[in-house]
Amino acid sequence: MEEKNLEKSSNHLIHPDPVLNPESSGDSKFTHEKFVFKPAKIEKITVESPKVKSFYLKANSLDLPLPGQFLMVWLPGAGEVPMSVSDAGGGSIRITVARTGSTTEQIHKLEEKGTLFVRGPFGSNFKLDANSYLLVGGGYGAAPLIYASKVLSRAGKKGVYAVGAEDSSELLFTHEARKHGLEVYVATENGSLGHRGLVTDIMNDFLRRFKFDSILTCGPERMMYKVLRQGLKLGIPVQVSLERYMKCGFGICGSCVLDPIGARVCIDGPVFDGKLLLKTDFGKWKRDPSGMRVRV
Amino acid sequence: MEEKNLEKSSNHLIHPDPVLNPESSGDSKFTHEKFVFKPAKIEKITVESPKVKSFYLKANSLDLPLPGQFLMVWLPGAGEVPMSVSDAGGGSIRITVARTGSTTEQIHKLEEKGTLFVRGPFGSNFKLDANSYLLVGGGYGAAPLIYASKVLSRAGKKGVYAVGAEDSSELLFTHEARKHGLEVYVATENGSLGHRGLVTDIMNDFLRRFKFDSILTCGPERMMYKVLRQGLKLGIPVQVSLERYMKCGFGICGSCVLDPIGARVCIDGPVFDGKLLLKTDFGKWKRDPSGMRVRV
Amino acid sequence: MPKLTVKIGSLKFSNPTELASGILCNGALLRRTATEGGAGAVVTKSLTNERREGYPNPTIVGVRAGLINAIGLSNPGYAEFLRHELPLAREGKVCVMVSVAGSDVGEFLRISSAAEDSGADGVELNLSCPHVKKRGLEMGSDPELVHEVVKEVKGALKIPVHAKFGLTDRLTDAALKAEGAGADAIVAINTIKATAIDIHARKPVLSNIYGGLSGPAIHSIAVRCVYELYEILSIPLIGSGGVEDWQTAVEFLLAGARAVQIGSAVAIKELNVFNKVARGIERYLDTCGFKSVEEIVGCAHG
Amino acid sequence: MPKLTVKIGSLKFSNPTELASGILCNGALLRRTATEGGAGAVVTKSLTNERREGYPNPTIVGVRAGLINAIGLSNPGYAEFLRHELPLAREGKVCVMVSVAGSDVGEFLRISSAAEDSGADGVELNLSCPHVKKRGLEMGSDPELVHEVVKEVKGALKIPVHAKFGLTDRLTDAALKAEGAGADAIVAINTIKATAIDIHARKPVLSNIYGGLSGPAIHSIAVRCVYELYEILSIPLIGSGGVEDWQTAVEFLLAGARAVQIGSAVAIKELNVFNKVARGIERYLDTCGFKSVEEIVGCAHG
Ligand SMILES: Cc1cc2nc3c(=O)[nH]c(=O)nc-3n(C[C@H](O)[C@H](O)[C@H](O)COP(=O)(O)OP(=O)(O)OC[C@H]3O[C@@H](n4cnc5c(N)ncnc54)[C@H](O)[C@@H]3O)c2cc1C
Ligand SMILES: Cc1cc2nc3c(=O)[nH]c(=O)nc-3n(C[C@H](O)[C@H](O)[C@H](O)COP(=O)(O)OP(=O)(O)OC[C@H]3O[C@@H](n4cnc5c(N)ncnc54)[C@H](O)[C@@H]3O)c2cc1C
Ligand SMILES: Cc1cc2nc3c(=O)[nH]c(=O)nc-3n(C[C@H](O)[C@H](O)[C@H](O)COP(=O)(O)O)c2cc1C
Ligand SMILES: Cc1cc2nc3c(=O)[nH]c(=O)nc-3n(C[C@H](O)[C@H](O)[C@H](O)COP(=O)(O)O)c2cc1C
Ligand code: FES
Ligand code: FES
Repeated sequence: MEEKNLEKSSNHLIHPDPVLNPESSGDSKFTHEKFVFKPAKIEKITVESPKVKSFYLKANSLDLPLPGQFLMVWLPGAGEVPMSVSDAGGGSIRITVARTGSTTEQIHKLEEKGTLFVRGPFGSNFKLDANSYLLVGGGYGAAPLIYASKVLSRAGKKGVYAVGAEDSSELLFTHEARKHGLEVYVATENGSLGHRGLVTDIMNDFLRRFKFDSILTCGPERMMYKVLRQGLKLGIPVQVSLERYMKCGFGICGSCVLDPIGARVCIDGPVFDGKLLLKTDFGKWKRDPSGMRVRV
Repeated sequence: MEEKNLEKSSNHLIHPDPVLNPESSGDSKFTHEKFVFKPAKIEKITVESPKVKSFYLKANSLDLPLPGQFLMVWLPGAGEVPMSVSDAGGGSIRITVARTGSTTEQIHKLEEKGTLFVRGPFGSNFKLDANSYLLVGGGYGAAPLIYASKVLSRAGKKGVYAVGAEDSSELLFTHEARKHGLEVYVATENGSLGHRGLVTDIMNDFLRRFKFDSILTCGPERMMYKVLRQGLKLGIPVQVSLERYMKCGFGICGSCVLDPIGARVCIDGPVFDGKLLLKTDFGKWKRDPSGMRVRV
Repeated sequence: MPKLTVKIGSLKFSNPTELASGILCNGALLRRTATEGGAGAVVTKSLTNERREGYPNPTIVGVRAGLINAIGLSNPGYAEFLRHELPLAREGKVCVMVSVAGSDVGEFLRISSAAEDSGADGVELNLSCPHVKKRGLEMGSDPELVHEVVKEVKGALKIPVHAKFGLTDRLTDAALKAEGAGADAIVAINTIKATAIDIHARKPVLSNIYGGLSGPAIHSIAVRCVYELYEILSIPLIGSGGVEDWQTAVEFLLAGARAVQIGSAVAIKELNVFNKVARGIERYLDTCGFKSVEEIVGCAHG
Repeated sequence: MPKLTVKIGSLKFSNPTELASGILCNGALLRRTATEGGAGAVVTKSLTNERREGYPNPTIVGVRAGLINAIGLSNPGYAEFLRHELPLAREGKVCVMVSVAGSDVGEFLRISSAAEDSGADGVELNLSCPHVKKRGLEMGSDPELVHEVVKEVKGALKIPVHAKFGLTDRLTDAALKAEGAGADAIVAINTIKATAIDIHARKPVLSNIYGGLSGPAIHSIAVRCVYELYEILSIPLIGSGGVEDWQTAVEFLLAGARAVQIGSAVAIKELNVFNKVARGIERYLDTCGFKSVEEIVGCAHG
């Protein structure tokens, strides 16, 4: 893929349906309205693991997010952070939040009927037009994958859902993936469930046993790097959902840049075609809030 | 009519068709865009009289004006003045300009292919739902009436077109009125054609000979005052198109106020129900550009 | 239902919406804005000693999310206005503030006193017209001059005195000076100096070239000014700039305004925009469990 | 076809569109803005001596016809930026201006000199950030300080020096001083200080409360500034504020700008907005019978 054509080619990843995604054509992607926060009542909270909670948000005034897209989520007084959509439909959007620091800790303290402030959905989405899928998740990276698995299963497609975590209590959405008709494989670092070790260890296993047309992955960058390598070795296209520090979330500030091609993870991504990523610092360098390059 | 309900009642005069007149309901009348001038190429100029020329403007981007509505017409360097629409359709709008001072003199100097800058259409329009009409015009007041006569004739309605002027050379649109199937009567002050005297002199004549459901009038205010009196005496509703000094043309500045009811000629008018006008300074007082009350 | 009346010093506005100065500039329309439009208070056109025709047309033009006007303070002179228009305006039965645009202390004083004698509920000193020389921003951006004008007028009047400022570097200084000199309220902000050029005519649209930008475009700048002033002043604030609906009004209240002026929205909405905004504020207060407008004034701070 | 290149002093922009400072703030994106977006020149994020993280999120929010940002001049420090980002930016093969936000003359001088040494085509002195203390508007509204900064930097550099101003009462004075001190061009204007309050959260949205308003909302104010500056200056002007399409760009050119910056529109349009604007200007010139951009610069005057 020519770097010159990035703008166009990244649009491939955006849902071409103009009803679902009016930004996909024409020269106005957004209006200023889109960058205003909307209050979203928390309808339900589910505890997914000791560190992870899901929040079901009433968000009728937002566009329907596609699997892979994210919201910018603001809790007044606590900060604003990007969060993938882990399910959506019926006027409700689910986000799945791992407690990793100050902002997410405050979010975890919220109760049902509380309010979060959101804008979006932003970013590119998983292309779901192949037939058989391997979904490889690590940690809260399971969030966008489980939404993708729902859409896949509704379209009658088959897949394998492989997740890893430290401990079995932290494995996310295995139940829901089964409900969606996917085969589920797990790996835990402490061996409390499934394979003892990393989810990437068992990947070659499935890759030998099943025939996949497409791999989707989301999780720690080093994990995804391995998934990408293994997938491409077998000639299977891999879609990778990346994470970067985001100030704006809609393509203006540049803080989420993917070097050296200058892709913006918030708008050209977060879902990228894996081949493109091989030409980048993916897996090696990212940037801190000042824009300083730091090791992944 | 209660003055309290002026806003609502004046809407009666606005065309109720939401397609033709999207402003007629809801709470946004206009967007800021509507107050931006649009260039309008002069497609054709016709000389209507020694002092009056008509300009056919290519104005595809404007809403279709209704009879009685006006444009604000700007000639850079020369000023901006309100002008009634004297015909409209097929992407073209005609205005008919009397040379009365500095701005209109500059407009008269323009040639075909020249450009005027216009915004609008603004204001209320003639209600055309009666059956038989008397149109009484004086001077360039004929402009909105001749547009009304076209719409009336297309609707198969009958009418009389009565105009007055100093000299026969200044009688406007008599030919066009006949083409529209109206009976035409004229009065000239110097007796060069038709009745010698004022058009209001011969009004009683028609009023006796024909049965009118509705009278429309536009011209010098003193003339319209007489028309209104005579019409109402016979119980015929009269619609009067008023003229006032206008700074904005869209209802914000207040310079076109009709005292003491506080109607704005630019937006509640220029076409008013005659009965309402009897409760006002109509025919007696108007305001100069400073807002000072001056005799009509 | 929550209480919509607000007190601006000794004045009571029947709801927090006030017609901004220069809009609908005569007595009959001021009355109508109150009775039919639902304004909680009205401000007159800014008055001067002498009759002014203002600038020739075009005097007002639309831009993205705003209007630019250079009406040029047209008015029939204060004496004529106070005689013929003020009585009509007062029939609206809401507070009528007379706006004064002097070019020196004497002119402010003369017109303000005359306004009081004619029955005005208060005066609003226009220290901020951005497109008229000597009557405008130069004044509001000179804190010493502000102090002098407000002090003199306050000294001579019994009715409340509001000082209206535009956007200047020294807004907070000037407002502090106005407060120190006894101003009863601060109105912020007037229009911001701007120019529109027609790309087909290749000329400025307004005959005066420069005018004042109003409407939604300036709203967040005005909210900022009110927010800043609320941090340092104790007298009531009135927000002006870009109120078109109850949401933009509530934003001003949360920033610290006790009332909001509505100007440009009169061109965009029906005259009952005042009513609509007031009803919207009422619903908002009700939904959020507040009992009066006053409870949310300045709520966004600290 | 009409000529789109413009000369800003000794610099040649391949078309009159320039990426505004702080947008797409690193080397790879600057390059991409040139190669893929079609910008005729680019300006880097404003650099400071030390690495700055900027303010915590939210740092940017949408409002009617605009954005308010309080990014807080985040940058990895000038040395790091010049080493890693500038070379990438230069691959774009258009002029790269390095923006400098010093807090005193020394800091301006150090960073500007380093920028020259690292191959910048010019520097843009940011005398106008409205939401960062000591690096902002206070500076641009102090004509004497402006004079000193520009003079020192000019004295030390061979590459052109542009001075970027915000909206201040003393804009014309300050710009005259900058010209007097040898500035090669004036950029007007930076964002205008503003605040957005969320009426549901009842809190300011930005963590810093105050930010800078950009986008169409400020366009007519920026056009006014350029128009005013064109009347008194002889050096080239670059318009900044609310350019989203060729029409708004042409308005700036007619007002007196030789080039326009595009910032916020990058959030609204595709990256090729630069290309679109340039092509639109070209069509406009062609239709009106002009042979170059330069022919219409300042055309709306006189
Ligand atoms: C596209 C995308 C999708 C994501 N999806 C999810 C998800 O579904 N579930 C989930 O749990 N996490 C997700 N994340 C990661 C999540 O945004 C961070 O874990 C979170 O911001 C950490 O905030 P904190 O304050 O709790 O932690 P800390 O690491 O303590 O953060 C410190 C400060 O940095 C800010 N910050 C940290 N990371 C980011 C960032 N990437 N962008 C902007 N600000 C940041 C925080 O607000 C805080 O102010 C996603 C990130 C991206 C980029
Ligand atoms: C609703 C309406 C419809 C009209 N329709 C027509 C029409 O169809 N044909 C026609 O010839 N005339 C019409 N007029 C009258 C026309 O606007 C004036 O005759 C014209 O403005 C005179 O301008 P002038 O400079 O030529 O004359 P002058 O009388 O010398 O005008 C002097 C100055 O006043 C300004 N001016 C004068 N009258 C007005 C006004 N009413 N509003 C704003 N500015 C004004 C002029 O621009 C000029 O700057 C209409 C007026 C109104 C209010
Ligand atoms: C047409 C017009 C005329 C105005 N005249 C005056 C005036 O005479 N005195 C004054 O203090 N402000 C005047 N203003 C400013 C308004 O009172 C108000 O402060 C400003 O328009 C911002 O509010 P808005 O955005 O609601 O219009 C005028 C504004 C407009 C649009
Ligand atoms: C997110 C953002 C960051 C900015 N950062 C800077 C900066 O670092 N230095 C600077 O001089 N201007 C900065 N600006 C101002 C822009 O360069 C530009 O002058 C302003 O946004 C007006 O142009 P626009 O309306 O096209 O955005 C920033 C603007 C935005 C929106
Ligand atoms: S987060 Fe600002 S460009 Fe991506
Ligand atoms: S002309 Fe301004 S209100 Fe009618």
